[in-house]
Amino acid sequence: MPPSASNILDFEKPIAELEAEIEDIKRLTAEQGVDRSEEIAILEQHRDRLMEQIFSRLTPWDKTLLARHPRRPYTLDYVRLLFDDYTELHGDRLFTDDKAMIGGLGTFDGRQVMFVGQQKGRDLKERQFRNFGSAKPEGYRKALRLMKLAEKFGRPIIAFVDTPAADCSVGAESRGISEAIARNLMEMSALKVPIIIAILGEGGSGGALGIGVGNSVLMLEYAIYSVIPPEGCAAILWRDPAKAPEAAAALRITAEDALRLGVIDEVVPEPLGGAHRNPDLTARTLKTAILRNLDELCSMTGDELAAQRYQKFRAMGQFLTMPELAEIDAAAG
Amino acid sequence: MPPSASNILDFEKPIAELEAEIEDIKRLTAEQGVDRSEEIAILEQHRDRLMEQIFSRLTPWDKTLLARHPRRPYTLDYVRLLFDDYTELHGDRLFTDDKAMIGGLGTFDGRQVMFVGQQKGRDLKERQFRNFGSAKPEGYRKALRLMKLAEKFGRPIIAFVDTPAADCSVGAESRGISEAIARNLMEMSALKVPIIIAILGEGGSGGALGIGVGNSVLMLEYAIYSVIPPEGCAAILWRDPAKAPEAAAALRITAEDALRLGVIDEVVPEPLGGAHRNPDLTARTLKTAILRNLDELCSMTGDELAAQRYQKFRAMGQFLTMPELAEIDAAAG
Amino acid sequence: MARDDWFGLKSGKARKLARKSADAVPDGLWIKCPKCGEILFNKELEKNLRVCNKCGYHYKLGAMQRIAMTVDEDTFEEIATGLRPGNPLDFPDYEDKLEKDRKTTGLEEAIVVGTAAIGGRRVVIGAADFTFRGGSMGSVYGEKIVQAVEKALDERLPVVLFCCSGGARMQEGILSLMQMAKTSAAIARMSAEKLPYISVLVDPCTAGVHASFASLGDVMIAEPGALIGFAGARVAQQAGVINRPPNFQQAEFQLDNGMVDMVTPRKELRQTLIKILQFCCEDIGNAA
Amino acid sequence: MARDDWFGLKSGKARKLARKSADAVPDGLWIKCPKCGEILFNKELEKNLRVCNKCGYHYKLGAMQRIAMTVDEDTFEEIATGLRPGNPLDFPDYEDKLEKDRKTTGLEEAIVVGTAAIGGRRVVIGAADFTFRGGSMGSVYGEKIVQAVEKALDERLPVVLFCCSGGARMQEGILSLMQMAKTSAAIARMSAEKLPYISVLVDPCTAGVHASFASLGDVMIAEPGALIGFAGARVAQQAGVINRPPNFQQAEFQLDNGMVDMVTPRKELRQTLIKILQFCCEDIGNAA
Ligand SMILES: [Zn+2]
Ligand SMILES: [Zn+2]
Repeated sequence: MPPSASNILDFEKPIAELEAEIEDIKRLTAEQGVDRSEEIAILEQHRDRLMEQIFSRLTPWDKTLLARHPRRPYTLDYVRLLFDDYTELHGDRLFTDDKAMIGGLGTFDGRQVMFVGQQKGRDLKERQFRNFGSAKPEGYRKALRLMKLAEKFGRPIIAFVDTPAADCSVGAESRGISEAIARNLMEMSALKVPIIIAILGEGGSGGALGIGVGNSVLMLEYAIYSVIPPEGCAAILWRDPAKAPEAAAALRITAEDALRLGVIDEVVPEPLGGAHRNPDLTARTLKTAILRNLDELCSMTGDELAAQRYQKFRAMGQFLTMPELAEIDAAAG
Repeated sequence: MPPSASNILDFEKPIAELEAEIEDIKRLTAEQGVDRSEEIAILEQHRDRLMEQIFSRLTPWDKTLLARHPRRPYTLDYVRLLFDDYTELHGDRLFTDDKAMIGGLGTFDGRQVMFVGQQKGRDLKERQFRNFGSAKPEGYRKALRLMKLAEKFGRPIIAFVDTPAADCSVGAESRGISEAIARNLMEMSALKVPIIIAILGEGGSGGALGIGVGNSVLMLEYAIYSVIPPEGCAAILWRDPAKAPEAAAALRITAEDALRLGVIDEVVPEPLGGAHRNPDLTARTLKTAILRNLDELCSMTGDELAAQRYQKFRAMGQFLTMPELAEIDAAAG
Repeated sequence: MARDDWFGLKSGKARKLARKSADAVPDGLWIKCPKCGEILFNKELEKNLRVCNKCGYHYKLGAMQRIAMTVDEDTFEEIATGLRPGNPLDFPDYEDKLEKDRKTTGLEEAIVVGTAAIGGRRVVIGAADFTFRGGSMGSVYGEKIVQAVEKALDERLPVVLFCCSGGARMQEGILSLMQMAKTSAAIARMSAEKLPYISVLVDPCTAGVHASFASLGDVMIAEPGALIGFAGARVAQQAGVINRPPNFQQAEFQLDNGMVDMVTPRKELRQTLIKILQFCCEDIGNAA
Repeated sequence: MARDDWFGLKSGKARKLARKSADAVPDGLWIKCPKCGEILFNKELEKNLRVCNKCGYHYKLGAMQRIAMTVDEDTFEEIATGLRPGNPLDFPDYEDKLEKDRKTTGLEEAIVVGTAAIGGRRVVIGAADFTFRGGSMGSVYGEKIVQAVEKALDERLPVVLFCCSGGARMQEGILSLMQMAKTSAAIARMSAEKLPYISVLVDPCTAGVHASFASLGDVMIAEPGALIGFAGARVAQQAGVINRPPNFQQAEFQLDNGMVDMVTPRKELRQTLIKILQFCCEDIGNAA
């Protein structure tokens, strides 16, 4: 999808304008044969400085928009860039093949792995085909089937997370979207192979977590991970969805926040300007991070892997315990 | 369901006529106070002799009709008669609750057991509600869920078989009726608790076998167990469904045949005239048989039970092997 | 459950808690049934386990009421106490809201867990309370569930949980979401040890709780009319869920769709639990 | 699979069998595609793995053709031979029909099993043949599947089965039905040993075979356009199945409904199998 008015974010506009200018000059150079490379170099420097400037002060809401960027690489883009080759597997063996959840066999740096992940669509037709990346129960059951297959044959699992939320239509409710997510959480916690999670874009609530219980959880720099979409939070708290930017800040949904809160293990840096400006480079960085984690995890036994994963999630949450409470009381007294 | 023209089989008619006569006399006795007990006794003796006569020369087709008798006791009738109490459990946790397949917790002679079974309906409305005893994938998946629950808590399983066939509607096909039956066959073969099968009426092909893999397989005297309904066989072989009686004979579908062919372990005798003439007595006989088998099986370990069940089905089938073929060739030569 | 005092709690403190955590019990003598409009005498309603005797409407219950109604008299001992939510996100107004709910309910969080006996059998039991932050699951809620399960694992006891929740605790953000994984992982350990876990889904059981431990019971029971589903009412509204059947997200809808084993009226619940526990427990958890 | 001789069978006997078991190959030079009507040059059709080069219609293949097309050249060794159906029911005409099929196909039953290598990896492989009693499963069919699985268990090999069947062998009655349980139980042992089993569903794969081992593959592949379903055509007709979608019971219908992992054109099948085997086999079955 090429840049166009409809897929450039507001804060990207100054950059886009500069780039349009640079393109114009380049075109003229080609057409008229006049060497304006010095001018171009200056403009490009200017653009890079501008980008650095803009991206150094992104708000959580800006990052939300980047995570949802219409040109952001999706799961299959990474599958193609990360794997030497791959073979998709389909179906939950129960009801259907959910196009919002893909999965299959991949060769990753010469190793056999199973991948699963939500898949968004690029244009309108594809977006509908992929149900906007919102998987139904059958998607989570398909993912579980594939993950169990990986466990059976001792292969690591890589899960790519990118979903606004699980589907909550009448059909999804009636086929047990809650049951499907709950079962995945339970089963994933006990699988005896390495599980690496890569949060690529939107880490939308239970829909994301439904394939998100891993030994290592990586998150791209401008991805978000949230218990509720900022719009939903704003609507509930302040009865005003327009206050989403405030909610995005209050909810602590950025990769940085997730790392600080201990729910992810590593932030994977994106190229200047975001993953969509250089998918290849993003994939290379991600690949390096996954490989490093995979090497570590592959030295562990199945039981150790399950125990490490359990303890990791067991420890999540923050609260005060009795001694701390006593201290507070003492201080207050 | 009381006897009426529509639920009396042709070969039962002479018996029904005699009984109507006896009833008439009894009514007159009550109304007029005339003692005709001697006459009644003679008629009753006559009736019993007639019944013995008729039932001693039942054809396989007659037995098919008895197995499908509209007044034959169904699974829930036996559940009520066999168990001290029971609690139905519902649903496959995937799609729906299949009313053609019931199951739940039962107290059986003071022991905790899990039961599953196909359920037919008595009147038209109930028959539709129960889908004529033809379970869909969700029925087999419900049964498997309950059997796995029984295994988890170390409880024996009693499966009651009574189905013309599994449902083969478009819905059933699209939700994987084949997959559901296949999975049950696979999983049942390896369960580590006692499984006792009681074939109560129609043992209809894969639909029956889908809950029919047991350590002990009991079969009521006038039940049938067949790879295809006689009508279907006649239609395929002779392009004439009216030749069902011939097909019933050729297919060897009676309990006696099943025992001889080694696919069941025990024929449970029915009262004279069939189970529907005395459900209580039938249930008592069945209960004794189940208890005896249960006692034997409960002395085995889980591994022994799975191995016994495996070997039992492993051995099913009849064929000639090389040495036998050599003998035939020698004899022919 | 033909007992005069179904509260079953002797200690003054427990009684006080039970009273406090009952949701929206008006102090007056009379109460109007929200379903059928019948005017009910409050004392009669209590005796009828807070079920409308005209239409069968099941009122919400507080956590301590639930427990009292279910366990053998005077057998409940709370565990996993002394935990209090922090404010890890510095979320606006969160501490004030917690303080308010602590005061009005007498609870330290939206869930209470402990040990008790049911029909003479020792169990771990927990009940969530809608009056505390809408029964939303935050870090403490999750931790209490896990500590309850750990108690069951240590002593090889069955677990019975009354699952009630409006969803995840928004104010604890992503940490709340993680409680879904944390509690479900704990249930996985129960399952691996073949220890029984019975979940009872009561009004409302939605979102993060429904999509985690609540849906993982070996046997799952729902109370009649309870709202049960993935999308909370407001989320579903935002998502514009269409073509809802009349009983959408009700207990009976879940039964039709094969998601719960049974819908059990409150007055039969204790006996049903006793039967199920009898099935699931060969040699575990028999109270001396 | 760019090999000049995709038959891959060097021995004269095997070649002869392969020729004999190919279904309905007319002896003429030309053949008309039953799907698009195109007139196809028989030799070209063979080179194209018996797939119409105009519309992609996949012709049925005989058991030996299947195997030859799939395995490394000259690696197939048949096992579980020397078994012949009896007539346990004394079913009218059964023996004559068997004798006839034995003569026309050169096979002893509707399935052939053995060991071979695929992409250098040793496997157990089996293929059913529609030209022998419509690929129906009787006692020998079931026994051969089980002996194949037992071979795999003994030597820790993966299993690849080309599943093709019109259903159970009616003439062996209830004994045929039991082959469903017998074969599925064998697959359970594979699964418990974590040995991979790949099922390839080819035209037609129905009834008793589809409702047993064919549906239990760790990975399941279907050939384009193959008829795959529970109710055989005649049974479905008798049962009056209504509202059939246009692709009802076709491979693509099964893919849409989540029942197979992929629909794979014949010319890609060997490479796909090699990839899947690579995933499933860590340290098993590497041919020396
Ligand atoms: Zn009312
Ligand atoms: Zn063609």
